[in-house]
Amino acid sequence: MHIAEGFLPAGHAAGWTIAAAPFVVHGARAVVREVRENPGSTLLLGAAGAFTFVLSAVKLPSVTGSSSHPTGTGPGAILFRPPVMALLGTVVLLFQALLLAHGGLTTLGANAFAFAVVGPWTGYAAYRLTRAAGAGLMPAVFAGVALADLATYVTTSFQLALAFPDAESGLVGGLLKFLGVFAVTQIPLAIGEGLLGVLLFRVLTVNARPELERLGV
Amino acid sequence: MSHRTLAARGLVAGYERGRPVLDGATLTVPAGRRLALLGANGSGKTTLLRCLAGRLRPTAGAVTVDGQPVAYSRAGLRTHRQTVQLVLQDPDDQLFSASVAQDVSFGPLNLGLDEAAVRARVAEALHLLALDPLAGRPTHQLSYGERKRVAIAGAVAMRPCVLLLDEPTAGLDPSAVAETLAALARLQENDSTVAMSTHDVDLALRWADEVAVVVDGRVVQGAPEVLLADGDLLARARLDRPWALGVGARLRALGLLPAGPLPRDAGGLLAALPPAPLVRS
Amino acid sequence: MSHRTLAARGLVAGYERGRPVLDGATLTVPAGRRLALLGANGSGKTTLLRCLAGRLRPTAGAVTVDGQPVAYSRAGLRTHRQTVQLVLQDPDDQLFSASVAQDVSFGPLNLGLDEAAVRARVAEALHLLALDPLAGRPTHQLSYGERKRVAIAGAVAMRPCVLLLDEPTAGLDPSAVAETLAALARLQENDSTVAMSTHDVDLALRWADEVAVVVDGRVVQGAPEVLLADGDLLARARLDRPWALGVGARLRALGLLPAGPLPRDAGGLLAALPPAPLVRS
Amino acid sequence: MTGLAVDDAAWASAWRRRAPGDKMLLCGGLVVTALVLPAWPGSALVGAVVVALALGPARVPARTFLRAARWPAAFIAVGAVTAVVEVGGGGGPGWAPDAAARAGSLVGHALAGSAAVLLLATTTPMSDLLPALRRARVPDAVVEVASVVYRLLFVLLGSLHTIREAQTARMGYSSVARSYRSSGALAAAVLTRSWDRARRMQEGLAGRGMETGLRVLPEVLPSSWAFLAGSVAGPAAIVVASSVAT
Repeated sequence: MHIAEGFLPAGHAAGWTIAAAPFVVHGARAVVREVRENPGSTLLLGAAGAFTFVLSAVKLPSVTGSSSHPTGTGPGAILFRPPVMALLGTVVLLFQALLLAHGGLTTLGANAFAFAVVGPWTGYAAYRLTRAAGAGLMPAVFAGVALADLATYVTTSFQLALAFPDAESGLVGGLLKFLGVFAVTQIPLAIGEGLLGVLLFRVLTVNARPELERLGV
Repeated sequence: MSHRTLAARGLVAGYERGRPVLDGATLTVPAGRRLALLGANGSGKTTLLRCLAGRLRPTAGAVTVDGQPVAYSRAGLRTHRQTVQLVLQDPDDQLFSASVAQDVSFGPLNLGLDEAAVRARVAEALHLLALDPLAGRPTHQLSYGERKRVAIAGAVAMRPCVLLLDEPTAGLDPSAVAETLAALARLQENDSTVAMSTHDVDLALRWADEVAVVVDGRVVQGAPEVLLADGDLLARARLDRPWALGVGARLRALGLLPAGPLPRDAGGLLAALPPAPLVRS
Repeated sequence: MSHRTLAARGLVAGYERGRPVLDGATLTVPAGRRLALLGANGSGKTTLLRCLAGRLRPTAGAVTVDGQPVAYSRAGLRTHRQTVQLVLQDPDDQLFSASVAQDVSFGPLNLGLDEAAVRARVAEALHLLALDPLAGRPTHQLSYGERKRVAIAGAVAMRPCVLLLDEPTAGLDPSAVAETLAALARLQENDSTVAMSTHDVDLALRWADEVAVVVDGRVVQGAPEVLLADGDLLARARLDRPWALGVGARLRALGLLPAGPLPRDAGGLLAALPPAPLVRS
Repeated sequence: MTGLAVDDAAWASAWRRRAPGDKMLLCGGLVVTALVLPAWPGSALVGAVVVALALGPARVPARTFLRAARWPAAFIAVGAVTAVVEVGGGGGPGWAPDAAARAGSLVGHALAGSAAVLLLATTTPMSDLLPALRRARVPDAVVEVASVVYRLLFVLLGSLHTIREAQTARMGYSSVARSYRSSGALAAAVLTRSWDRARRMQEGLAGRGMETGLRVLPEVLPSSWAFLAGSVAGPAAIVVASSVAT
């Protein structure tokens, strides 16, 4: 769930935009550098962004019968690294806001912080740590993708709790409420997205080994 | 698996800028006969095939198999998909596994068959499409024509009663067209009814038992030599007249062709014409 | 912009499983004449076109323009790309921009032209391809045939002396083929030499001034009515004989066609045949 | 069609030929007005004006507008209820004392703001908005990557739909386990297609002289003084009306 336009108070919307900005600017610098060294990478980066958008349109099969969509940023974080994903994720969020009415423009900063910064960094960290702990590629991909999804929604819950603390119990109560609604329900979906990530990488290791090697996976 | 009659009655489907692509389309794919579905690009051939295959639910009208309307429930669609398979034009959007045999095994595995049965189906499908030597090859190393045949094999492995093909010969060179047509003939003998869409009127004339022309959202169905000689219909459908009918009619008027149906291709015409006089040396 | 002669001498290029796809290919695209490059899928037509366009550097042999070999330096390639443009088969490999006019403007902008000049080139290219009404439309809403013509317009806006097209008619219906051929005729009049690859021998016969058949890594070039009647060559190249040549030869032997070159299509054949006798009522 | 309804509406909108800057000013003004004014009557007025503009002069199909609004509406409903439920204190969850007023305010601001963004989205194609980023000093490389995303999006969505349809026809989604396997293969197929596409496009564009960037000539969409005046006057009138009413 993306935070809808107008849902956050103006101060919060501005604050999260400022918080996300350095990461997105850092990502933009990385992209500019990459494109300057190799002009053709504009197309590869565009393809990566389009893939992230399209991946979030894949229906995640769920055991309960209902279905939901993946965040799509976990595999991207592993394949293209978090700095690039900070930028691509923000571009994708802008597209989702304007092509699908998911999210908004004043809330773009808040959504970018959750989806394009915290999600990819957490996922990538989980992926690296799991690998460093000696696990194989697949467990690491599972951890990375599932945690990227979960961290995104924990962050969204935190953002909402900060904006709407509980009348009685304040921030902690608010956090519990929003976690209960937006993050706990997300746990099965995070596991689902992790599984999808594993299945995706399993096919890639067979079909696209040279690309994976080039990307250093 | 046995030949079945697939039909559509009064289909309305596929809105585009407020107007339905199909607007009362009625046609029959008669059991065991070869039907060619003709129409210009954008005429609605693909929409019609997707309706027939149960992939697109028409907003009005019905699709029937041996007279029974398709039920758009989970179970009904499941049954329909085992009866009717559709292969779309672009093989790259239908192949998603690493190797040929793996891709072909996708459908049978999903049917819950055991391993031996799956292997048998894969072998059968590859054999019918003359793809046996390619079984272990990665799909992305194949030529376009080979990939098209692998996509067909994937549908054939489901053992459909009716196999629908969208432009199976588009983009293929003559030898690949010949291979594909030979494979379709084997499928027909193997009790799958085969229908294909095409905008190649010459191919339709020489291949089909019946043709169905999609024009203005509706379908006109009949014998190839009749419909494909109907200049008015062809003009409305933005199609050409097959050369063999035009040339054949003139040669018949000139008294050069025997009575009976006109030849449908160059081979037939040359066989029907009087032999060339011996050259005096 | 003016007609130029593009040629290749002894090209070796495009290794596939250890063997070169082209192995001593020599051909000439004569200034101002229509050349059809014929060959089965996988014969090396596309590799040859990519060499001619300077996209692929041959491991041996040379590509020349009016006798001058192409220099594979940055500047040399820049010059060559202004002279020779190639349009590949799949339009989605070339259209990267959201709207038609924007996409066509890409090439001229890269030439460093000012805005007014770019707009003039875009308008000219769209006009030559009869795409004016689509200028403001989004690329992703166009039909396949329209996208193919936009891809050609993108190359035409570079004002190439030689325009190479890989299978420009593949997958198009008869009316779209006619529109594309009409556009190519306008380009030819507008002083671009046009060559296309195809495996449609009937099209090659009726369109081309010369044909070049790619077979076994080499090229055989000559007059359409000669090469396309050479059964041995066609068999090696896995191509069919155009029906018009087979049928025409028989009709000539039967004394039904006047002297001179054989008709190249159904219209020509019907015009050359004696009129049908009047039916007695 | 593989198109996205909002995008189709934008290309077909009666405001398609209006300058993107004009529309951004109007919609931006409406978003800010919706946020800063009290929900009643400020946001309500904004909402009414947006819907009237979209369905009236901009001629956005009502069905497209309403269907697109369902997504933000669902989030807003769930979010607003969660925000005004009280979990502290004894006796389990209950409504906060001023729940109705707070929820109303939240829903009003968010729905009006979302509608104003949707007005921009359904009247202005992405490709008209991206050049504005360039003027906002976003680096060219980033704008170009975004424009490639926009183009490839539709190509890849087309592949996604066709592959999923082919998988469905071959029973690829007949159980949860099969659905997962099919979805993984689907994602991988789309990713490898995107790489192939990018590689082939690179060659195609190099052939058209690509050296440093993907510059194209944007359309000339002249600004209208009347529209600009309306864009300033409209939100101003809402501010005045709202302050008179309260």
